[in-house]
Amino acid sequence: MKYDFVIHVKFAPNIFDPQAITIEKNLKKMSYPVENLKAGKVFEFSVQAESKALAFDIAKDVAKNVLSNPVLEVFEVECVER
Amino acid sequence: MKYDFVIHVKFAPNIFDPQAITIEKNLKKMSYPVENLKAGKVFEFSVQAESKALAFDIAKDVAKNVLSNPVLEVFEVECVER
Amino acid sequence: MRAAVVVFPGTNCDRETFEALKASGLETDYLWHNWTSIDVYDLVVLPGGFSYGDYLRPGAIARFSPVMNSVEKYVESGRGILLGICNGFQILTEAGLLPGAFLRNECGHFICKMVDLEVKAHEVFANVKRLKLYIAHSDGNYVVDEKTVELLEDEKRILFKYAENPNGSSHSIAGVANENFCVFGMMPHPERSTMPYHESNDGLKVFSAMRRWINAHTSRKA
Amino acid sequence: MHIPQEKLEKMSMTRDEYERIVNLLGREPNETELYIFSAMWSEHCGYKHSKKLIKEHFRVSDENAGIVWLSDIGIAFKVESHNHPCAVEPFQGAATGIGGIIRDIIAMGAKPIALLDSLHFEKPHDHIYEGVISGISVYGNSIGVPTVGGEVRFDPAYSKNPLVNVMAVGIVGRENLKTSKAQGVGNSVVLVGSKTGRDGLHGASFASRKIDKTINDRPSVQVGDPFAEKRLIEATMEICKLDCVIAVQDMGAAGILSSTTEMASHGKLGLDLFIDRVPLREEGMKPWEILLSESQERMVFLVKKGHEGEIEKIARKWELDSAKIGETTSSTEFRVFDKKELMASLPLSLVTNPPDLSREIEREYSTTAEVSKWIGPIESELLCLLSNPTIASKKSVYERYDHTVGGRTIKAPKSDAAIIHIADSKGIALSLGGNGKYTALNPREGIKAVLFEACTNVIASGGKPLGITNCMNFGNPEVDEVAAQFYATIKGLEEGVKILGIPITGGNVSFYNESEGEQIPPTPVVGVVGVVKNIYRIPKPDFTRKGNPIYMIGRLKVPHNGASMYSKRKGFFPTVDWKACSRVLNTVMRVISMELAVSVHDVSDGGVAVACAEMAMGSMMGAKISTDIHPFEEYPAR
Repeated sequence: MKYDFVIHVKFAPNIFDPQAITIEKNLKKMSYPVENLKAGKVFEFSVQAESKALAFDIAKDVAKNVLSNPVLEVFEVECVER
Repeated sequence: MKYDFVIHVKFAPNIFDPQAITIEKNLKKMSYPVENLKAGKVFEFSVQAESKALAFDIAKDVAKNVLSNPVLEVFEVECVER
Repeated sequence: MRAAVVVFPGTNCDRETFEALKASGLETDYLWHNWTSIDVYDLVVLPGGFSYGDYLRPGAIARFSPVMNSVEKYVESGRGILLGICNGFQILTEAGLLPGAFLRNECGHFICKMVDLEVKAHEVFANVKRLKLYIAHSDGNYVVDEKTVELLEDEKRILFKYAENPNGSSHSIAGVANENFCVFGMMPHPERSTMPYHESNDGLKVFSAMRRWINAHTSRKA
Repeated sequence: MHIPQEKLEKMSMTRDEYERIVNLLGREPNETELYIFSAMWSEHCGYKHSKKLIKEHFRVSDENAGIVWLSDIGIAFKVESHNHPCAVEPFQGAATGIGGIIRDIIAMGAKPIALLDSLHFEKPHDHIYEGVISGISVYGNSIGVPTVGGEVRFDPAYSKNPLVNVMAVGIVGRENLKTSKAQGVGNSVVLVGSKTGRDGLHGASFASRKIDKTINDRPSVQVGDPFAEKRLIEATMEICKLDCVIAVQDMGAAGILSSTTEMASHGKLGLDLFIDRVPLREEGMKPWEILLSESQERMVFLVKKGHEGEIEKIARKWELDSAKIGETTSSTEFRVFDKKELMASLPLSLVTNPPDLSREIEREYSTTAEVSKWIGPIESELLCLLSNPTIASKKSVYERYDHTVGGRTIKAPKSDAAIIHIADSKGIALSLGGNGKYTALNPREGIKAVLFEACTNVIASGGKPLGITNCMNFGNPEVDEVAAQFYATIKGLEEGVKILGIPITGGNVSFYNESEGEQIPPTPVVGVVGVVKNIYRIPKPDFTRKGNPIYMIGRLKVPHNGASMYSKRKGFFPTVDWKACSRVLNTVMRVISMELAVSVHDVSDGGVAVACAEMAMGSMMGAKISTDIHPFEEYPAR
């Protein structure tokens, strides 16, 4: 069976993200009233597995070991109904 | 009033994303049963505006003019209840 | 004949671009990115580098710099020639002054090496067939839809093609011009091949072609 | 002394260091003062195990970087290590390593024009290798300083402790040269750069866990912003041209604390700091966090009283934060204020002079003079050596570095030393390298071989060595064997420098490269800057034309080198006549200056067979070598 997943990867709260700060500063300069902008990544993929639980474990593994850097980032795994 | 927004920026369907292809290839090499992986960006920010509608327009403007490149990318704007 | 090298926060190749323009006989000034009057110049160059750290997308923030308003007016009025090199080319596509956009190189990382270019726009580059220039970029994968490629081919607006495609660009395109040939964009760095101690001097051919084109352009407009 | 042992350990301070502080102060230090000593008396900032030894054996200035002169143009250069951060987070560790060494160069008022890096990994393409290479690539390329040379070596000994040494080179006119020595009482200490956050602090484990539940336990890693560094480089160049700037200092380990106290103590002045004026990025930061924070891309300038506005104007142009955070005083005290409240008051000399722990442990390392012969087929051994990742081409690495930005690069990574244009027909030659196998087998002779190798690379490319810098990568200095290795290396380097007659202008030491009690091999890395009188008359690195004869200069019949790449058996280091080697190098320089040689290449890893193979492959031109010299033996100055 195929299960679809969405993985959100963000910087951990106390980690400095120069890109987000630079984007926010320049949006303000263009007079957009924007505040505490955060930038992150999102990955979508499908997993081939017997059960949803098994697929979920695989997705979590992928997110933890490959798609995110545990020293700097946190991630969320979401199973999307087909 | 402050309104929180989440902007998803993804490659348009016809665009061939080399990074996603490479990530998927490596995952398969590590024998993860993963298919059609897509990679995208997500931005979170709050907008200062009188009404939710006005804030939504501002967020859409930011997403359209700055956070995404129309030649390559499509975007979705989502207002997050506080 | 006067040239300007625009400097954004994060621009890196301004010094050697300035030296290359001077070596090609052009009186050159540096232009800080919030400068607005550029009509005194016959050639305006957006040099290579990492404007605004390449954050968000290469060129995505620089395109909103104050100088870009006067650059757009400069192009509309046909006052002179605008040349975007590497990051400069990316800024021009983000600003919609040139077609297409840039993705991460197919190999997934930065490439810095000498490449062979086949010259396609013979009108602009007279009798030059091939050029050896350095490329140095991580997002040089030029993407443009097929319809636009046909248009570019028909109107001979493709400046160069890579002999061997180093980054996955569609149709190996390495440089393009706009409709009336007063805006040029190229990913390779001509300014790194102009001095006697450089590996190649083909960069001088690019800058001298620009000079000839300015003369042809202004006389055609007059 | 009722301080709990557990707290001392958290401060990585020994009990007798604590007692020494209490005796000299005449009282117990308060919380902020304790953090100040824990940072300033750490090995990382205080160099407790090396400072005295280095000062005794070398005349080294306290400036931010060493300098050699080409008539009126100064070449500032230095090498630094960022080994431990790279073991934690390879990408950011390498990136911030580049940022730090670049700031040492601009602190001299010099414009950075080249970077080199010496990397030691376990094997190619593991996650540390990929992280470090992309960190150097992203940060170095983004600030527009070309990475033009260095080396990548592989050995299982570096699996848990990768070595990432980065060398930066800059040019400065005599009139723009800056010092880190404070002068004049009442002058303003002005910070310029990014805002300050909790980067590099050890999270809760450093603070007392009970009170600070909020700070999560993850050590906040130093994150680099190359875009801010590029603006800081440009801003510093402009600021250094102002007459009101008296001294400049880079902010590295223990950020505001170490940079300001070093600046003041170099000038024998007192210092008052007002940490409430530091531009902050995070709320609720404690005084000790502001003092010790290792947020990146920040510099400190000592400015004539009343001229702070000129600095702030330039900082604004480059969209950088700036603030007056302190001033020099005529006392000998170092005082820290948080608004009006006095948080710390200590004798400055006590803060900047931690106890000396260097140990002079003698140990003999023998050598062998027995000449070695090669019997057996050459092809298989040669192919095996050429496929060894330490020898194999590093094209896949250096093509990820922008090695031509700035337009000054003449000969980049492919040649023995990088050649960079300075002015008219003058250039400089740069090399950086180490050899852990040599220095592990014999620290005293091995460091001389590393020094000669770096100089030979410069000479082979057409340069004349002018100045030397080094980075000492060693294990835990409290272990006798490591202390002995360090002492032997210091003496060996001193002897080598004397024989060559080339000055050492600076250096760096990285200790505690160990994991679970296992020490890395002693791995000193040496950087050399040489002058190239005429950049149009230098030899090529590869073959150029058919029919050219191939000569070898240097000792032909050499003893077996137990640390050679081909050597399977554990032997000794060869007995080397270093004076003769020095004469060989002078001869090679004369041959090159008389333009008798079209191309020159030094014989290093893998011996003469590999050297010839490299020249052949570089030019895709074959060569016939007939000799009874040992094809794979490694010996200095050949």
